[in-house]
Amino acid sequence: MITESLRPALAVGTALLAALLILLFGNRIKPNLREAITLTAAAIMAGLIFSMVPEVLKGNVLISNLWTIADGLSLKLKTDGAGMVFACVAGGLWILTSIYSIGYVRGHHEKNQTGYFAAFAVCLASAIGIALSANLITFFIFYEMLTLATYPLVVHYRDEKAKFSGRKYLAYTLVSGQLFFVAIVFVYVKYGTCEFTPGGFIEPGSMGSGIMCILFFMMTIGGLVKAGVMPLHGWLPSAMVAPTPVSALLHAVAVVKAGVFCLLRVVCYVFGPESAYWCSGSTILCWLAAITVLLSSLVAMRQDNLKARLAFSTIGQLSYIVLGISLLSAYSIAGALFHIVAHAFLKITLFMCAGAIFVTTGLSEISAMRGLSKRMPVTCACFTAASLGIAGLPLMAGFVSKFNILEGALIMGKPFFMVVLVAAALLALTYLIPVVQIFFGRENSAATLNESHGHGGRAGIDAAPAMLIPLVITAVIAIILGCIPNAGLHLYDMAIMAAEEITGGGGVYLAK
Amino acid sequence: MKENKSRKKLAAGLIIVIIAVGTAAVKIGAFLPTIGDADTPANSYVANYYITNAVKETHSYNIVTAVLADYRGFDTLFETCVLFLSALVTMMVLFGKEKVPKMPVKNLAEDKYSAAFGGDIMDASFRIVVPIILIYGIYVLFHGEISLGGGFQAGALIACAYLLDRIIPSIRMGRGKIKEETALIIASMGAFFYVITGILPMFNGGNFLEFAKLPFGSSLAAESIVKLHTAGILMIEVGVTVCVMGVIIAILEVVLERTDFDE
Amino acid sequence: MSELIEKLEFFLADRGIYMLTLILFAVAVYGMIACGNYMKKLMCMNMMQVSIIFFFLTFGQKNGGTLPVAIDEVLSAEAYINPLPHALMLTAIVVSLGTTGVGLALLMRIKDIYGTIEEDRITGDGGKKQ
Amino acid sequence: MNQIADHLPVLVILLPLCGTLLCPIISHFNINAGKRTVITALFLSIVCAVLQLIQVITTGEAIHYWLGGWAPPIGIEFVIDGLNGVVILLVAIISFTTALYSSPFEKLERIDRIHSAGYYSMLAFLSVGLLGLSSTGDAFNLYVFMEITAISGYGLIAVGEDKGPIASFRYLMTGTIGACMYLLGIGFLYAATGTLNMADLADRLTGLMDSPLIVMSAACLIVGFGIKMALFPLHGWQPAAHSYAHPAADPMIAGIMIKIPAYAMLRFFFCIFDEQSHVMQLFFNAIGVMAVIGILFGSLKALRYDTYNKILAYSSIGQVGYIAMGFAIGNFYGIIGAILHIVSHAFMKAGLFYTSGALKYKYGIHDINELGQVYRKMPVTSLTMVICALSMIGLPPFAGFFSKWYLALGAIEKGNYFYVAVLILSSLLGAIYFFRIMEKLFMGEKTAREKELPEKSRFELPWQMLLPLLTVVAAVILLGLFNAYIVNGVLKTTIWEVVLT
Repeated sequence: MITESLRPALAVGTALLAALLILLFGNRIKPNLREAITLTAAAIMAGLIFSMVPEVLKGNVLISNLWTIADGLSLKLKTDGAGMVFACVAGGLWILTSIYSIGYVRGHHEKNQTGYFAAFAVCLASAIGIALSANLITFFIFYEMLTLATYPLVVHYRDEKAKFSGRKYLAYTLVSGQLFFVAIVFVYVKYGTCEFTPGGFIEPGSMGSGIMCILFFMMTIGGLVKAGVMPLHGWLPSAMVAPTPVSALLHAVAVVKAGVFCLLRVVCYVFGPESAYWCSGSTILCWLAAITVLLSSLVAMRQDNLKARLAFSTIGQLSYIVLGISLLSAYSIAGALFHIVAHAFLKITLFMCAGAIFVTTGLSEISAMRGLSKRMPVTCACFTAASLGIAGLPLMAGFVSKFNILEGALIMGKPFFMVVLVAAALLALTYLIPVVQIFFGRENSAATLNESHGHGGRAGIDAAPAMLIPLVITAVIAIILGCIPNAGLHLYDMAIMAAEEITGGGGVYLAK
Repeated sequence: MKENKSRKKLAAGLIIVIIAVGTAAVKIGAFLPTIGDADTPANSYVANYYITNAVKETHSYNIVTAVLADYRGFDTLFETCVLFLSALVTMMVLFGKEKVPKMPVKNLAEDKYSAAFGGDIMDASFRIVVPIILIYGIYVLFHGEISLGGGFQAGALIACAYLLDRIIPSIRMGRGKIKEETALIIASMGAFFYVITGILPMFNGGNFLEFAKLPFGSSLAAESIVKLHTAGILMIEVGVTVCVMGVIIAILEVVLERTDFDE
Repeated sequence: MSELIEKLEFFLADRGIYMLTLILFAVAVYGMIACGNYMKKLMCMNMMQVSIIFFFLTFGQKNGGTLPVAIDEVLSAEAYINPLPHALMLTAIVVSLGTTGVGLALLMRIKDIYGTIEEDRITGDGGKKQ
Repeated sequence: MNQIADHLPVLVILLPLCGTLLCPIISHFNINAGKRTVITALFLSIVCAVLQLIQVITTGEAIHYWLGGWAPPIGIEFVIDGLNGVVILLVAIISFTTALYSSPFEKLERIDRIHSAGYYSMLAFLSVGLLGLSSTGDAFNLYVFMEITAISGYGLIAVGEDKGPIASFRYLMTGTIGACMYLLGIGFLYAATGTLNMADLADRLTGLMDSPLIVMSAACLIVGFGIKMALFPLHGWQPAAHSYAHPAADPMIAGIMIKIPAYAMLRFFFCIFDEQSHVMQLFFNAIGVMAVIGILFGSLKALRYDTYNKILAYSSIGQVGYIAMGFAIGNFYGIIGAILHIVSHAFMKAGLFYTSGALKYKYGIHDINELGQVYRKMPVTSLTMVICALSMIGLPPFAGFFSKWYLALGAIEKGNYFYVAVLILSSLLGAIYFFRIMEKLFMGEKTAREKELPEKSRFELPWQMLLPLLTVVAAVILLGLFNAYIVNGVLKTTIWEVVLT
C-alpha cells in the first residue's frame, strides 16, 4: 500500500533546519543551547524515522512527493526496506555521535565548533536523504550534498595536512560524482525514468553488453569511491586527519555507508540483478571487492596509528558489503544490508574508543598504548567486544551478516569467494586482536601512566561520560543485535524484505 | 620582440583582408541584389509602403523624416539617447580629472593680445556670422519635415553658434560660459522632452509615441489627426535639437577645459 | 581605354560598389588590428562604420529615383529612392558619432594616464599583465 | 494612461529611461534625490516586469506592443513571450540590486555631484539597453539598444580602476567591430527580404535559407553576437573589461551584459532562421566547436590567475561557452539548458562580483591570496561566495547544476557525448579554481590589508550591499530548487511554439 506522507521529508528537513539554525545563531548563542539544537533535531529525526518502521514492516510505502525538481522528475522520498535499514542506522547513530562529539570537541577544545556541528547536521540530513530517496536525481542531490558537507569536516583543522587531504577527498569524490551524473542523465534519456525499482528497470540486452558495462561502472563509481573499494580508496586513510567523531561519522555512518548504499541502489534498483550479471559488471565488482578485502586487511596489519588501522579495516569491511551486493543472491544482499547495520555499530564503537583514548591520554599510536586497560577499562572492554564483532564471531552483530553473505556465495556456487570471506574474517582477527593484547598487556608504558596528559587530558578513571556513554551504548547494541538480530527495530526483517523484493521473492536469484 | 608582435598583427590583418576580399570578389556578383533595381525585396516591400503612404499618414513631405521621426520614432529616441550618453560618458571620463601638464602653461589672462584665436577682425566678423547661423539652425529645425533637415542638424548648428561665441573672442571679452553640468542638464531635458512627447498619447488611449493620439486635438476629424502627426514630429524634433545642442556644448566645454591653444 | 572605363562603370553600377564597400570594411578591420597607434585605430573604426553605411545606402538605390522628399503629391514608388536605409543610416551615423566621441574621450584620458597612445608602449610597461 | 496594463512592455523600459534622464536634473538640486530617482525607477521596472510576465503566463500568448501605433512591418514592435519575459525580469532585478549596491561606494569615494549623477545615469542606461535588447522585435532597433548597452558599458568600465580607460578603449574597438558585423548581417537580411521585423523576417525567409545572402548574414551575426557575448575566439576584450570595471557596476557588466546578446543570438538563430536547415546545422556545429574550446580555454586560463576578478572573468568565458553549447545542441533540452544558464549564470556571476566588490569596499582586496580568514568578519559575503561558487561548479541543489543537467540531457539525447565530456571536465576545472579560492578564504593565513574600514554598524556591510548579496543567494537556491516551475510554467510552451518551429 502506498501512502502519501510528509514524514520522510520531515526527517530530512529537521536535520537541514537544525543545520541552518546552528549556522545562523551558532556564534551568537551559548554552546549549550547550540548543542541542544543538535540533540533536539537528532531526537526528532530519530523519532520520525523509527515511527515509520512499523509501516514499512506492514508492507506500506510512505512517499513524500515534494515538488518537481527538474522537467519530468520530482524530488521524491519514499520508505522501502533497504532505505529504512540505512535510515534507522544513520538516524539512531546521530544522537549517539552528537553526544560523543560534544564530549570530544569540548574535551579537546576544538575551534570552529559551530561550523562543525552545522556540517555534521547537513551530513546526517544527506545520509537520510540518500537512504530515503526514491529516484536517481533526488539521490544524486543528496549524494553531492553529502560530499560537500563532509569537506569542511575533513579540513576541520585547516592546516597543510588537512588541506591536502581535503583536496584528495574532493578530487576523488567530485570526479566520481561527475561520472555518476553523466550516467544518470544517460539512463534518464535512454529509459525515460529515474525511479528506483526493486529488481531494476534496465533490461538485459537493451544495449550492447560492453556499453552497459561501462555505464554500470560509471554509475557505481560514485559508490565505489565513497565505499573506498581498492583502487579508489586513497582518500579514506588521508581523511583521518579529521577529528575522531568525524572519522567515526565518515567511516561508520554517513559517507562510506552512503557509498555502499549507492552501490546497492544502482546494482539492485537501477540495473537489477539480471542486467548487472548480464553485462558482467557484478562479476568484476565481486573480484574488486575480494581483492580489496584481502589487501586492506594486510595493509591494516602494518599500521601503527590506531585510526589508520581502523580506516583500512573499514575499507575491508565495506568491501564485504560490496561483495555481498554483487553476489546477487537474496541471502547475500540481505547479509550486505545487515552488515551495514552491524558494521555501523561496531566500527563506530571502535572509532569512539580511539577518540576517547586520544582525548583522555593523547595517544594515537598503538605501540604506545600498552596497558591501557588499567587506565580505561570500560573503553578497552568495548573495543575488545567490537573487535570480535568485526571479525565475525558468533553472538556478535558481525556474525549474522557475514553468515548470510557466505550462504549467498554458497548458493551462487562461488566457493572462491567463500574462502575469501573466511580468510578475511581471520585476517580481521589478526589485525585487531594484537591491539587488544596490547591494551591488556601487563607492563605499563610511561605515557599511559601520565595522568593528565597534554591538551585536554583528563584526570580520573576512564573517559568523560559524554564520550563513554555513547560508546558503551553502541557496543551493547552491537551485542544485542548479534544475539537477536530483530531486536528493537526489526532491521534484519527489513533487510530480508528488501532482498526478497529485489530478487523477486524467490529467495535465490539464478544466473541464467 | 616589438617587431615580431606587429608582424603577427600584420599577418592576421592580411588574412582577414584576403578572406574578405576573396569572398566578396567570388560571391558578390551572385547573391546581392543589383544596384538600382527597383524590384529587389529591399526596395519594394516595406519601402514602398513608406513612399506611398508617408504623406497621407504623417503629413511629412520628407519621407526620411517621416520614417525617422514617426514610423521608427522609437529608434530615434534611443539615437538621441546615444548622443546624450556619449556626452555623459565623455564627461564622466574627462571632467574633473586632473590633466598631467607636460609643460608650464602660459597664463592667458595676463597676456592680453596674444590669444590663440581671434583678433579684432575675427571678433568683428563672428558677430555677423553667429546670428545667421542661429537663424539658419532654427529654419532647419522647422523645415525638417518638408525638406531636408531636422533636429540633429539644427542642434548642431545652434551649438556651432555657441562654439564660435566661445572660442573666437579673445579671453578678455569672453562672455558667459555655459557650465558643463548645465549643458548636460539641457541635453537631458531635450531627451526627456522627447520621452514626454511619447508618453502624452498614452494618457489618451494611444501607444507610446502614437502621435495620432496626442491629447491636443479638439476635433477628431481625419485632418486633425494628420496635424497631430505634424505636431508630434515637430515636438520630438525640438527635443532632439535641444539634446544635440546640449550634448555638443557639454563635450565642447569638457574638452575646452583641458585645452590650451598654445600647445 | 574608354571601353575599359565603360566596363568598369557597368561593373560598379551593377554590383561592384558592394565590393568596394566590403573592401573598405576589410581594410578598416585590418587597420584596426595592425595599427599600433590608438588614434589610428579609432580612425579605422570610423572607416569601418562608414563602409557599413555605404553598404546600406547602395542597396537603397533605384535607377531613376529621386530624393525621398515628396513633390506635389507624386507618390508612385518608383519615383523615389528607398527612404528606409537612409533613415536607418541616419541613426547609424549618430551612433557612430557617439562611439567615436566616447573613443576620443577615452584616448584623452589614456594620454593623461600613460602619456602616450602607442599600444606597444602602454602594454609594454605592464599594461597587460597584472 | 487609462489602462496601465496595456503599456507594460514599454513601461519596463520607459521608467528607467525617465529615471536616467531626470537624474542629472534632479541631482543638480539634491544629489541623493537623483540617486533615489534612478533606484525607484529601476524598482518600478521590476514591478512592471513581474506584472507583464504574469500577464504572459495567464493569457498564454505573447504580448505585442506596437510603438507609435504602427503595425509591425512598418513600425517597431515589442514582443514579450515567456522566454524574454523571464530574461527581462532577470535584467530588471540585477539592475535594481546593482543600483542599490552602488550607493555605499559613492560615499566611500567621495565623488562630486556630476560623477554621482553620471554614474547612476549610465547604470540605468545600461539597464535600459539590456531591457530593450531583450524585448524588441525589430532587428534594427536591437542594434540601437546594443549600442546603448555598449556605450554605457564603456563608460562604466572607464570610470573603474586605474586600467579602466584602456580596458574600455579596447572593448570599444572590439565592441564596435561586433556591432558593425551585426549591422552588416542585418544589411544582408534586409537585402534579401526587405523587412526588419523579426517575425516578418522569419516568414519571408522560408525557402531562402540556402541563399548565400543568408549564409553571409548568419556568419556576420555569429561574429557580432560572439564579440558581444565574449564567445571564445572573440573574447579578447572581456577579461580586462570585467577586471577593471567600476567595482560597483561590475556585477551588472559581468552578470548580464554578456548574457543578453546570447539571448538575442538565440532569437536570431532559432526564431528567425530555420534551425533545421542544412546551413544552420553547419553553423551550429561551428558554434559548438567555439563553445567547446571556449569552455576549456576559459577554465584553464582561470587556473592561472590570482586576481579574483580575472578568475571570474575567465570563468565567464567558459560559462558563456555553456550557453553557446546549448544552442549548438539545439534540441528542446539544449535550449532550456542555455536559457536557464543565462538566468542562473547571471545571478551567480553577479553574486560573485558582488562579493568581489564587497571585498574591495571593505578591505581593498583584489588578490585571492589576501583572502585569508576574511570569512570571520564577512560571513554573509563568504556565504554568497561559497554558494555561487558551488553553483558555478554545478553542484546540486543550486541553479548551476540544473542548467548543466538540461544541457547534458540535450547533448545525450542528440547523441553528442563529446559535449558531455567537456561539460564535466569544465565542472572539474571549475571545482579546482573555486575550491582554491574557498581554501584561501577559509584556511589561508590572515595577511596585511590595504585598508580596513572602521566598523560602525552591526552588519558587516551597509544594508544596500547586503540586500543584493542575499537576493543573489536566494535566487541561486530558489532557481535551483524550483527550476521546473520556470521550465514547465513559462519556457516550455514558448520554446515549442516560438523557438523550435
